[in-house]
Amino acid sequence: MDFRLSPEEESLRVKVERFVREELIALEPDFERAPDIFMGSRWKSRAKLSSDPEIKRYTDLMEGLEKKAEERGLWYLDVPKKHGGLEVSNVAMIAATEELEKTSVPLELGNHVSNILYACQGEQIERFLLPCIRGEKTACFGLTEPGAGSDPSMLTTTATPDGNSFVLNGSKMFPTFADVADFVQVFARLPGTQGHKGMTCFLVETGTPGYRVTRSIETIAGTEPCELVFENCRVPKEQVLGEVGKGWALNQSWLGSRRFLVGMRCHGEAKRALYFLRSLIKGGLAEFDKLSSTLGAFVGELEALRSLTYFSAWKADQGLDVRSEAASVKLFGTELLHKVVDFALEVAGPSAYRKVHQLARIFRHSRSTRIVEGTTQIQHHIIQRTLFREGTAYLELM
Amino acid sequence: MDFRLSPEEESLRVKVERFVREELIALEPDFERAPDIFMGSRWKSRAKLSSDPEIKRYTDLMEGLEKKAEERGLWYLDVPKKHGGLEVSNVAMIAATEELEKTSVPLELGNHVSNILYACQGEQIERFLLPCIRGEKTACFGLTEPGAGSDPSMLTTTATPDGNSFVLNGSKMFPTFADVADFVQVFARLPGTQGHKGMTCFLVETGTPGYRVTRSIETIAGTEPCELVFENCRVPKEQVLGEVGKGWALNQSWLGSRRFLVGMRCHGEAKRALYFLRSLIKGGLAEFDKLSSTLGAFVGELEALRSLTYFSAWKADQGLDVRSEAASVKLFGTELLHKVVDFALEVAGPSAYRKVHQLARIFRHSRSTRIVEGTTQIQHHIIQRTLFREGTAYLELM
Amino acid sequence: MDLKLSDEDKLVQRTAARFVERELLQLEGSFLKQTKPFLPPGDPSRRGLDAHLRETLREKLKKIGFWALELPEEAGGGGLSHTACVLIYREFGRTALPFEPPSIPFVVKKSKFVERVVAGELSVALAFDETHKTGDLSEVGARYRKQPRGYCLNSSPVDVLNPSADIFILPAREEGLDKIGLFLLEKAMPGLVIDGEEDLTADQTVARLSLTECALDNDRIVGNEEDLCRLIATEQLHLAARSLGMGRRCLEDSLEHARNRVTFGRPLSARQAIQWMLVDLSLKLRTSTWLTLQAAWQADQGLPYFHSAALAKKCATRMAFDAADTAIQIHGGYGVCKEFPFESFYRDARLMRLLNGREDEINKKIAAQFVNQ
Amino acid sequence: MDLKLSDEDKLVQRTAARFVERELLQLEGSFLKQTKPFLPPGDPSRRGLDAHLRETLREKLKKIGFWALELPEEAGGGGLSHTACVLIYREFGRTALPFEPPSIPFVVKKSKFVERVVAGELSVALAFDETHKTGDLSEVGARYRKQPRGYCLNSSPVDVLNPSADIFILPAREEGLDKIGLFLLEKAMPGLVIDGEEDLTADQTVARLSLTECALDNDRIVGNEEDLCRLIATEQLHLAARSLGMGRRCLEDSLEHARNRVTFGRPLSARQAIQWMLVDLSLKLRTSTWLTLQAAWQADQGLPYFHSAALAKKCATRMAFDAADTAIQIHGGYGVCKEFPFESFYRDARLMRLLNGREDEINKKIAAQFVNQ
Repeated sequence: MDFRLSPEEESLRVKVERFVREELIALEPDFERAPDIFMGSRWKSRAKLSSDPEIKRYTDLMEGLEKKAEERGLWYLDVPKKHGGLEVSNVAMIAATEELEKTSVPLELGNHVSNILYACQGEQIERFLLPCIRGEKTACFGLTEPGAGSDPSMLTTTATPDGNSFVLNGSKMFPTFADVADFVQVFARLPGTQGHKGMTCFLVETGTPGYRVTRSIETIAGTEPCELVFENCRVPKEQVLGEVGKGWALNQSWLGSRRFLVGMRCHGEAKRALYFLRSLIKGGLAEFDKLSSTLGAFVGELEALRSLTYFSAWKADQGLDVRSEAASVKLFGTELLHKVVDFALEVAGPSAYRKVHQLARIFRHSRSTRIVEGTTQIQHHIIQRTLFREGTAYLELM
Repeated sequence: MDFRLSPEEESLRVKVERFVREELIALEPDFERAPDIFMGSRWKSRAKLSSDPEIKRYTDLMEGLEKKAEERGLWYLDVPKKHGGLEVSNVAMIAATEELEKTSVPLELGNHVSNILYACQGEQIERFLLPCIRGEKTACFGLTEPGAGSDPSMLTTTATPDGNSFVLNGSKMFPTFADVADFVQVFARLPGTQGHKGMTCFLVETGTPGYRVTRSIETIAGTEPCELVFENCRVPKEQVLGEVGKGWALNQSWLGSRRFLVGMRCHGEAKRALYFLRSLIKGGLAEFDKLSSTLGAFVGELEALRSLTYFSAWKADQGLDVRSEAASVKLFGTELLHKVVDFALEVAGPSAYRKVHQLARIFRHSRSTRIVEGTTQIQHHIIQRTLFREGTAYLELM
Repeated sequence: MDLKLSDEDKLVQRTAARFVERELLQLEGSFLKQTKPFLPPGDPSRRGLDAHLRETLREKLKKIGFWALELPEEAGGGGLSHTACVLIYREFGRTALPFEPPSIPFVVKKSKFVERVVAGELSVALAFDETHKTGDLSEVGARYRKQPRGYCLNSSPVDVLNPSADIFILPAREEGLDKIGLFLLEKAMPGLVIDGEEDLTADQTVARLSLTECALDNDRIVGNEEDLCRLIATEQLHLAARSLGMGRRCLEDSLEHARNRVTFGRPLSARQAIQWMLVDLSLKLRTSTWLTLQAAWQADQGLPYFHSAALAKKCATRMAFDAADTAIQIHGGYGVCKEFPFESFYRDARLMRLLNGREDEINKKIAAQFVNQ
Repeated sequence: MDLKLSDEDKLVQRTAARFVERELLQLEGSFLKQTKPFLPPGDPSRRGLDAHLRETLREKLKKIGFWALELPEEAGGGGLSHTACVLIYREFGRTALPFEPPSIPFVVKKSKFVERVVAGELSVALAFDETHKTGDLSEVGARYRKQPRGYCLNSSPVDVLNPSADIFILPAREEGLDKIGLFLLEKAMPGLVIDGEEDLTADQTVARLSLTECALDNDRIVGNEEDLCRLIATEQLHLAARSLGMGRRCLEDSLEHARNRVTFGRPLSARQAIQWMLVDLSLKLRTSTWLTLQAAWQADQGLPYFHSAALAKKCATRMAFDAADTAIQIHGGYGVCKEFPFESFYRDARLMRLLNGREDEINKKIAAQFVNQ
């Protein structure tokens, strides 16, 4: 057994560490008052459209950082080699993220590529995948429908074959940033199918006749999900992602190595909340003796989250089924972050509840993480399924 | 609104308070090393049979106390007036129990009469009910069966009508003290019935041919449930409690006013655990500052439990349906006690884990309270049923 | 023991409930609804009630006599008991529309401003930053000294949660002594500065109030230590009551949603994970309700109630927060949207937990009482 | 990173698993089964393994080389790594039969008793009462002073959990100084008194050991402060490892029971309330496993591991307690019966949580490291 990073993983980690130290830490005061939109992964699409000079300043800063990261060879980490990337391991992505999370400057390395988009084939690669990898295009993800949750049998958007095309009808709820995306990955069902059979994923560009984004919706977290409508939207069969009728399996698969980042991000945000308390303690504004018991309990829990995240990433690197592990990381990480930030606010008091305060930001953001990309309840459900199917065997050491 | 006890309730409370002060407190050191069997309600039946001089000493003490309580008019509190009792209100029973729980001497006022035995009619009253009220006989309760829980449809013990009798066949699990009881209240189903239809309750005396107690089983809590077997056990129809085929409704009803005592007993045990911590603090063996936050949280929770218990008892006194309230009190009380004793042990350390230590006793006892008389899960289920049936209306003020 | 409401209290409660249903819940939907289909970049802006609408509602409130609830009738107030106030605020807590009868600190009745306050011309806020942490007096930081014909006050900046108020009530300690006085400050007075107004995460602002050699007439001292404690306890009951309303609303709407929403072929209400969350909530709602009513009743009876009020506040605000959290979770993606009231309750309840005594401080007070009793 | 077990470790684990399954789990049922159909009045008596059986099992253990695991091979021990020991104790933790390879403190190798200890003629116990509270050295209360040809020890009574041992290892502080020494005490030596033996709630006893002007030869000092810390960390890993076994057993049996037990027409496994409990347990089991293995690996690598071992112990013993609690709850009425292993795990785990550092103390240590790092 060896808990050390491999030499390549370690060298990546060191690179990111240096980048954070040399480029990001100094910008922390600048980002203190940055709007929530700069948290999380997809600030670029929306913020870039703004003419607000304040927002412009941040996007300029971020773009400068991106360029620097790219120059240091830190940009295409998780992109497959065949598309010109480094294709680093899951463990390496986690290690890089751990370093990155040591600063509150919300930079993420690499452009956002949806976890299913690597299924692009033929000319889809040049048209959809590579522009996303290069950051020239952004996509949104249309699965959930109004009034429905994670249940595939509730999917009512239809895709009716008509010659070499499909005609899409239906509406979608909650795709984030659909209002500024270049295309949508939308799931629809073939006529007469039920359950997850017949589900098909289409790539539909913004501006396609019959496809409209009707509105974007305000949330607690500064994420802005949208509502989409498809009315007799004709999509050529070349824009089917993966295979016709195999959309559910595609959605269940996860291509690429970003699956466990949520664990490390929660770990990072929670750590930063606790660092804030540490600064209060060191500044004489909070008593160590009063806090130490709870503080220590949370630091220990975060250590456990970190272990679980690394272990899960490692297991994924072995090519094993990690659906239960991914659910465990999501469940444990988001719930723990919620508790940590609650504690931190309780200690820091109303002044940390100012809208621009980092604790308040984490507070708002963490509430949505327990819902988006699968609620806590769904994660429980996924884990119990494996648990009852495989018993304790799947928990065994290898 | 008036949160005060009525004059009669208050006068009972004062009587019990005086009794505790004058008779029980002085005996606390004596009872420190008393076996677990002296906790809870039915020590009498089993302990009385012992020839162990140590146990004899305790039974003598307890019997002396019973006599004194009876002399003070504190014995037949919850017995209906028509059977010579005081028939005090639910609230009065709670108030009396609250006083009684202020001492660790485990005396309970009144003999144990099962919550359904007041359904006795005709000559059953003289044969079964009154001897229990007077403490001359004890009964046990046979509902659950081996391998089955609280689900009535799993009941397989049969009662086959034969002339003026029924013939019982089957076995029962977990009736406490069946090995020393004078009779059992046993539930069986009529042939060809399903679910809760056809369930009938019988009163069967120990020694009846075909009825055997096969063993008593050791548990963590010092309670000793038994296993019973009925083999062609013939029971005359005069020994049906309530009506033939109406056993389930009988089991669901609760006759008498002891329904909420579990709330006040958990309150009392938990308070005593915290008083022990207080003694450590006052003796300089534990630091107030370290404990105060958790200690205060538990004291507050206990106040909430107390409110809930009184409110529920009051609602029962209004003649309203209190199944959900009873479940709430059981759920909240037993789970809270579990947490309090865990905290107390954590503070007091291994020396409080000595078998005879009061915290260790409460620890062992509290584990079983979350299972017996309906698990925590069943209580949740009962509450959700009411909640979804009646909505928030049943939580409204009156 | 009689836990039924008196006929009078019942009338008050029904009147409040009717007002909330007819006037406020009716408006809630359109208040929460986003005005533009697409959002501008940047953070969501602070939401507030339209000034005209607020005025209309205030007039309606006055008409039904829900005005200056706690002030005695001779001062032009409602002369309502603590219990009645709890019942009223509990109803107003059910809506995310930020409107309720203004809470006028009883010490105002001793001042010459009372008439204008009761008329609604002047608004009053508590500058209680220091007591928010502990819910008691240990953190009072402002200092006063007597001087000919009045007092002189100094205070380093304290946070005020309602910086637009016209009058502030501030506790201060006598220099070199332990005595506490409550002072009534007019916003415009020399030496008083309010600055640094910022948005909170709840839809309200906070600003810093500081005093430098601020001279006050004799009549501006409106209370002593006991009055301060009563004001804190009254605030605690107020927060607890509002929390009860939030909790009930969240539970109600969650039950409804769970009944109607079908996934994987069964309604949410058939799933134990959902049932259990709601059962736990119902239990907390129930215990918080009784703790709050009991504290209000003790106050009305002239019994000691400061500890009970603190406990009720702690339990009820926590319950409201958990209720909002549960409602958000059960509503899923909709739960975090600003068109539903739950995220608003969630943000409000988190702040309410921090005001007038944080959990830890209240626990310590209760523990101290337990150990010393 | 390579989280697979080495072939050697895998062999050790499989050997231990086989021994536990074939020799111990086979016997568990009859060990737990009550001997008389009806119980005598009074408390249940303490359960222990039959002496003859224990001897037989010990001989079998020696045959497969699971003896004096941690001692180096040259001292007649197994020379096993911390990781290997964790893997072994983890397997033995799966049964409620109170038997596992005796843990011999490594400091014994420095003493002249080592051969008789390795031969199983003498048993060794730690008299670590003072360190149980904090898992560190702050509470060491015994005092020693140098004297011609040796040491003189005094100690007020400390609790020992294995009073029948022949040799005790006791930490003591030098009078007037802060230096700590570890002393090896023979039970029969003058000045050493063991009394007040009493049953614990777990199936073992506790007694008080006290020392009055107890004179020791020079060779009875077997370690220093660093050794004491290593002993504590080793004990913590031992407790953590046993906990992992308990947790796995509880989870396994609960899954099995939930699959088979049908109520109200559906198996327990179909109920979310049951599923959720087991999911939470599986998560805790997993994180405890990795924290424990990581600490053991750090120890084997010569890296600092005291903090990791303390954290692993805290998490794993708590997990084992929760696991037993869950197993009891899922087994219902049977869960609290002594014929099932869960109530035994429950009582043991509660004690284990209290040994070698209580939760609160370990939390404080972790917090101090966090704040000062």
